Amino acid sequence: MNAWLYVGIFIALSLFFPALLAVLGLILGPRRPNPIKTDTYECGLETVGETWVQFKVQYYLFALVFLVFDVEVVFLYPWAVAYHALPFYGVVEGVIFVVMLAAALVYAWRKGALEWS
Amino acid sequence: MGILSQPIGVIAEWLRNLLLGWGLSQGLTTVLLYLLGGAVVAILVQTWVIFLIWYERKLIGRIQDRLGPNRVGPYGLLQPFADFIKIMTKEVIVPSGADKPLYFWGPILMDAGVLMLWAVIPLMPMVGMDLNVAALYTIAVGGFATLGILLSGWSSNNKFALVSAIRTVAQMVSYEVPTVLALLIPVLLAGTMSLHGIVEAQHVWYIVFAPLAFVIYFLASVAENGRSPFDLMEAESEIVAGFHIEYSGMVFAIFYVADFLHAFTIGALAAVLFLGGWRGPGAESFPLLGFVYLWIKAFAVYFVGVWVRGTVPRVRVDQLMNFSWKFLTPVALILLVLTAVLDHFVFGLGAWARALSHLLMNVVVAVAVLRYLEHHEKVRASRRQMVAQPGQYPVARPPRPAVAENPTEAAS
Amino acid sequence: MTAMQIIFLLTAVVTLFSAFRVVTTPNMIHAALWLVTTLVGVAVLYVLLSASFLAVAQVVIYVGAIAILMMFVIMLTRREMRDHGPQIGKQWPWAAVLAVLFFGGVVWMVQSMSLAAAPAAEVPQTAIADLGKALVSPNGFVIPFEVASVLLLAALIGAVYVAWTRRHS
Amino acid sequence: MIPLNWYLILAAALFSMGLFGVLSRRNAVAILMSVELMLNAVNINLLAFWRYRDPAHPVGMVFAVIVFAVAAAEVAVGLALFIAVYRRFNSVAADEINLLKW
Repeated sequence: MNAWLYVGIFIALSLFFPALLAVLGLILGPRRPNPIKTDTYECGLETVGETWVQFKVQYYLFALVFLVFDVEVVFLYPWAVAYHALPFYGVVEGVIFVVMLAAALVYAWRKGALEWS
Repeated sequence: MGILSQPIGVIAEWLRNLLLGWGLSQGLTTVLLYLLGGAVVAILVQTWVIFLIWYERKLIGRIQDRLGPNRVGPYGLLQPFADFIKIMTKEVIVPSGADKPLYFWGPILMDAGVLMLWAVIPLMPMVGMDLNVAALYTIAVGGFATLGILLSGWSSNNKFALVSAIRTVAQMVSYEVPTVLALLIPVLLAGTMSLHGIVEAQHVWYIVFAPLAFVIYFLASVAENGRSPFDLMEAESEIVAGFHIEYSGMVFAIFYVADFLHAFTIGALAAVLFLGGWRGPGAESFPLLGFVYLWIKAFAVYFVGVWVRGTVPRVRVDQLMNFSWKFLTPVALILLVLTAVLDHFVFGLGAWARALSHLLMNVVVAVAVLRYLEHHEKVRASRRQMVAQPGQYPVARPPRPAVAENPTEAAS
Repeated sequence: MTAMQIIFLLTAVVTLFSAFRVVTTPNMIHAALWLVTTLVGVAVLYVLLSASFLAVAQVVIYVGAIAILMMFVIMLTRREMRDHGPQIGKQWPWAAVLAVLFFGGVVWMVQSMSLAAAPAAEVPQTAIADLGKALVSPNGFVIPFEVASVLLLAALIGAVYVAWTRRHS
Repeated sequence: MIPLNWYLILAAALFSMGLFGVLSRRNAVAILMSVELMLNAVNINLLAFWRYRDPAHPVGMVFAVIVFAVAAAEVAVGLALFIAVYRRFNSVAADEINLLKW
């Protein structure tokens, strides 16, 4: 619990320091906005169209494969911690789990979801 | 307890007694001490960035046959201070149409996501908090940095920033997978997620046990940081300057600080996980020596990172993704399975016998992977030859028309 | 009122306020960010419950992966779904009544039960290793463990199949 | 110490908000977010009972971890469906996707 108290305090501090820098920048710097200056940068041209452009499905697929991997790997961490106390079939079960993970990778690979077209 | 063997412990004890003497309660004293300790660590690493900026500019300069900063102060040492003062007096231009609170949350989250890692890095023996899930914590706070990038790209109200942010996030999540898998190997070998525990378990450094895991961890972390050769997010010719294009002044400097700090933090984490952390001759009796060892090891890894940055040209975006998904991740998976099976049988042996058997396994895997890549390259070369001679059987498919790489294309 | 209770109440306020914003804010990206705040608040609750591993896993899975995925999809499906225009359906009063009724019912039920005021025992130091052992022990949860991996594999296959279309065919 | 019913009431409040969101939101992604709120409320309950009743055995933690997996699978498939639906209907508003409605 004490460890978490320290981590909590540290998290608050690590949010505080960059925020302090930003506030300092806002205070010490000049502040003279005008419409041309605050205009969106687009290589010197006027902005055309909506800013919130749409994206390829490709990005979603990468994030999706990542999500599945992330969740499965989180399952593996307690297994790794208990690893030395496990009998051999416990190890084998972990390996089966990893093989499932590999199967997911192979499927995404064969399907072409990992191609950047 | 002498001041030399327990410097931090002695100071903390003295401060605790002082505060208790003032009539503060036990709980409040603990909170104040933690606050003080945390502030010391945070300020130390943030200040260290000033040196890193000078060092990296100098080193990159020398790699590129330039002098690097050399005007302000001896060897240009005061250059970062001059830059800092200059950037302090610059205007923070918030673009029109920006989502203001999120615009500031972006850089703050990004810097905080790196700084938070220092809460669990064991700086020296018996100092620092022993969080029992520290290894996974290092992955968790990385999520905040990712979120910060997405926020700053989205809130800037700029197409290029948004395209770059999405790209960067896709890159970061892709490289998080091999990072997580490689991190699993030290956890498995040590049987604990506590970083203190991992350091203490390294009677033999884990780089001897698992050099491949170290390489995977290092490469994936560098790529996650988005440094050259993986700096697609800053590809000047495609997306002008990346997700932080609309940032200026001090707020931009926060991104800069976060980048350098991240590079060094990768070094520190790699040192803790694979290079024995504070371990070294005499570290147990003189904890401050352990701190020096850790710093030297972290700096060595950081040096290699800068070296790579100054030497290797930028990769293409499809190569970038393939490198993570089709090379690092499968190798990490194979390595994980083999490590798990092997360690079950050699755990009972002595530390060195265990380490050597793991090393042998790693070497075999590395040779096999290199052999496979060679073979793969040969097959591809022969395929290319077929394309070069049309009319012959079998006719390979014609080369694809080149797709122009520009943001509107990527965005469609 | 102990320090723990104060921390709990602060966390509860933050969590519930952000949950409220998740279901009411018209801007979808803001909703996703409020969701992140809620989930971090829940992670703090897990810490208070001494479930360190679950707290960290919560942040890794939800903040690091699920929230990012959601924001990607919000940006992907954006052309029609502007943030102006109603984001709450006309049926919202009924939904509110139902939610309040449900909450009242649960509170009434919880208050009528006699519940422990303090935990029965401390969490053992080896909780994470115990969890790991339970996940692969035949007397424990090996079937759910392996089924979870199959479920995730199936989810991946399904999701890739549904979302993926070949560009030029 | 914090009494158990504080956790239960907090979880109930979170669940009710999720319920409200599921029933009233128009955007399908927002509905999915509300479902996440409900799942988290369930997880709080599971862990609270684990902590107060039987912390020596990891049963409650196992349940919570399985809920994580289910939540991730649900998000993955749900969002993929929304992308497919969006491609077809150019909208992710739940009340406009009524082809199967009688």
